[in-house]
Amino acid sequence: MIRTEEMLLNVGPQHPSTHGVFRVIVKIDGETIVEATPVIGYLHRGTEKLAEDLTYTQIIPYTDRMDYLSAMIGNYALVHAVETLMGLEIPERAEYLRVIAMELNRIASHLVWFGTYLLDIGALTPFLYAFREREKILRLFAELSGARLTYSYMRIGGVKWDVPDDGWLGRVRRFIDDFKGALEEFHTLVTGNEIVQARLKGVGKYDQETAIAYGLTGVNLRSTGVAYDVRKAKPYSIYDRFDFEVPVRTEGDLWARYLLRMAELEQSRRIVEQAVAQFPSGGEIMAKLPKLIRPPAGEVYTSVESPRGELGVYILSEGKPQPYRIHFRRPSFVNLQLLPKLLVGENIANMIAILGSIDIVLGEVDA
Amino acid sequence: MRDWLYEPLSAERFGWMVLSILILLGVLLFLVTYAIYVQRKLLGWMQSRVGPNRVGPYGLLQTIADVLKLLTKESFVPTHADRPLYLLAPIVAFAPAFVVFAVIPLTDRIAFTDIGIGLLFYIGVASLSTLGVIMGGWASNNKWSLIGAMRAAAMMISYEIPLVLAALGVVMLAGSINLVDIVEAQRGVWNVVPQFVGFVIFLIAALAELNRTPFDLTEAESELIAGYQVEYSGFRFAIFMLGEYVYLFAMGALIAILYFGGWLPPHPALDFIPGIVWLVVKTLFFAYLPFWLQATFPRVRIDQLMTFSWKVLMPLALVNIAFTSLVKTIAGGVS
Amino acid sequence: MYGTGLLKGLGVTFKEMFKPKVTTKYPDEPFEFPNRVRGIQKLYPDKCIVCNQCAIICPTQCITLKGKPHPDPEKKGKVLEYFDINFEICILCDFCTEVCPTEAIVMTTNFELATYSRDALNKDMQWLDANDTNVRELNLPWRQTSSSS
Amino acid sequence: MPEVYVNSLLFIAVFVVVALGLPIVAFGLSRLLRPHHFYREKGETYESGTEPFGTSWVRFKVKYYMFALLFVLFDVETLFLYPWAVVFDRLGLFAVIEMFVFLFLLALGLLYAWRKKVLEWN
Repeated sequence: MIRTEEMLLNVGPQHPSTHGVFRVIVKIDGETIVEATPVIGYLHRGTEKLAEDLTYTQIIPYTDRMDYLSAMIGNYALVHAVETLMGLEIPERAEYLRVIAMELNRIASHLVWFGTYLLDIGALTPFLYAFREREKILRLFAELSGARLTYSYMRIGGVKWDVPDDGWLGRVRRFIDDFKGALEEFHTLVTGNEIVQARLKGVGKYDQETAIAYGLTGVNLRSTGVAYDVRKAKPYSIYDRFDFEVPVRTEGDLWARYLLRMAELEQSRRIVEQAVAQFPSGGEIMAKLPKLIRPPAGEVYTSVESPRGELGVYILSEGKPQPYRIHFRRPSFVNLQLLPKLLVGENIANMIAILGSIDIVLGEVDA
Repeated sequence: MRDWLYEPLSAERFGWMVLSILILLGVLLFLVTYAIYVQRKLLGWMQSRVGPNRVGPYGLLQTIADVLKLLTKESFVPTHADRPLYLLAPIVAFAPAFVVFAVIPLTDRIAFTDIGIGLLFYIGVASLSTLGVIMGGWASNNKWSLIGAMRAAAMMISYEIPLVLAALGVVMLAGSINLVDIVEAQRGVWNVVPQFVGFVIFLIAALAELNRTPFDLTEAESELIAGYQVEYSGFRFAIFMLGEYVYLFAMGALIAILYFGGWLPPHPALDFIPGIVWLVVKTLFFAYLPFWLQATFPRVRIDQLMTFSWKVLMPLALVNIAFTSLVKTIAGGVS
Repeated sequence: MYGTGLLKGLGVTFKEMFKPKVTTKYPDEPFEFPNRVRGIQKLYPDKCIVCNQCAIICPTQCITLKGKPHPDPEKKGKVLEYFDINFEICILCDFCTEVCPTEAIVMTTNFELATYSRDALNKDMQWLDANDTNVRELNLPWRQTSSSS
Repeated sequence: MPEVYVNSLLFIAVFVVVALGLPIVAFGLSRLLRPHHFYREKGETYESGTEPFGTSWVRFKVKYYMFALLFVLFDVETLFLYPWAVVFDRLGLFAVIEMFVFLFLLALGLLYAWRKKVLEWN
């Protein structure tokens, strides 16, 4: 055999498919990856450390910027932890608003994943279709919370704004109905496409043991056959009132993860549909709270199901307005740990596809 | 003009021919300019967008503005690049794409050359432009472009043969490699009907030769950033692009000639429309077809591409040849 | 059959060509935001009682303000001497307008902040006062819809 | 040689000259129009925004090496088919059968390569 040389190649931080400022140093032999070393931290802002000097309310905008694609869920993860620590009772209307916002946000986040993922494997158009649909959600969010990306919508004890009284729920309803058609269009355009199937099937496989050993959550775990979804496993908010499924597949490859995320779009759609139908006609949107939020001393860990997996928040409180220590279990960061192992032996095209299928958000990885 | 070729050449006729070649170049440059515009418009429309609309009415001057921008853009050679090869590569990539027009007859009367081996000349010269891509990719001394260049070579060796074999079916039907004869042989029925399998193979192979989606592996924006073009800027980059688009039209014209009757109208009743119009219409259709595919398909992987070519297209093309020769032998009553 | 998925996909993109486009004509036509959108703040210097709550709640400490005694010695309280918002670090989180007891600082839906220098992003009292277009109608939602405070 | 070949070759030469001339003229023109501000960092190759390490001129592993060998083989063989394709209906049944033998051998070669797993990427 002819002796060939290995070559070190920087993929990122300035690369179209690393979804932000992520860098992998790969050692390639031909196009085959022999070794991959991820380099993270380009977007590190020290959120956890900063939060120690901020009041609980002030941390909310920081959670927006961790997983910026699902800021609603980031907001909720924080306020949920504080509320659990304080033992607050949340008004029902606020809970419904939160669930509608979170599930719409999950749809928006998965749409970004869908679009960019297809862009990664070379299809240009699904990206724009996905963003066209997402734009409608962002519009709804702008009407609800006043922002398109960094919502800061949740407050400890409730939500900032009530439903806009100009028929916002009706617009959500209409979007949810229209979205069925959009999903069908996506499936016709992409899921049925033989090239997509050829690209995704059997690539980037890992088994259940590996997934559990690496602490993967979310779709990355569910693609190996573990039906673990925080919304079902440890129900929070009012998720126990809705009828939805946790899609699970057993292949553990890119195709399974693709189909699961597509199925989750449909499940989130169903949840919003039910939440809008059950929406209480009146009531408060904020619980009764002292002016200065001062949770009792103690510690709490709560987790929610973010689009990327289990988003956990740990708070150690000393009874002061600021947390003594706050830690976010960021699913993107945890899921990313498997990457070096997955990449070995793949070629460059597969590398991009595998990286995309883990669905990381660099704001969250680097926090 | 074609009959001039059969007589001794006078200086005057030579002048006219050179002039018409220059006109052809001008027309091609115009077509390329607007192909890019059409591409962007089509992609825009297919993606719920409006496409370019800022420069000039309906954005018609967009590409011209882009060319002017590229013309005045700084362009330099990377310090560690192989300078001569780096400078030569865009020329090598562009020149063959234009030279192949020499053998493409525009109608039965208008042709710049009339050589017996037109088709072979086309295939042989056109594949040279891959060489430019490989040269550019290698000379840049950039790892991305190197991978892009290697992919270009891989694609060339997988799709050249299906392309040639598919075209063989047409040659058998016409009994000639001369493109004029091939078109004339389609007076009755266009080749696309008896040679449908060959047409599909040819189309797929042509897309791969053109590096068009779903076979745009050498550029692979999301994987190799821009592949072999990474280090090219300014007008050197523009010439690469120009070559690519001129080749697109050359391939469009070739498909029109081989499978869709070239300048022949779909029905003899439509004979009053000049042949060149038919050829241009058909060429434009096949030149714009890749844009539609580009809007729809993702990219295949290099190993899938090669195995698809060798395991599907190759056997299919061989069967097609065998079948065609059998049918023609039986139908022709060869003793 | 193998290949039908490809053809169906081509059908989707082809049909899309004739559907209405979603592009907005942004610089030519101003982008209309819903009324709740958080844009650049508008300040009513006269209403401000220099309670400093906005500066305290600000998560990024982008507000600096200082009061001076009321020029009219008859009246108690303070008036603003200066009030700056540094839009380099302001994240438009809406907290300052939320805590303001007199609605002296409110949000507008203006959002265009691009400048040629960083220093130009440090906006002072006069500038914030003059920013009086598209002022948000409803600024303190809790107090309107909730009886809790 | 008949006139047509001389003339055709002449015009192909004109085509070649024009095709080479256009980029050269364009480069010259753009050289006059474009700015020249070169400094060392600009001359570095692009590697995702970090300083490149090492050269790219290594002994790159060409995985499709066997494909390339096959390509040379098949390309030459397909060329042999062309003259036959032009005249086979005039040569009679014998030529067709002969070519079938040839095609069969070609297909056999492909099959052999296939079974030998040469047509696998890995």
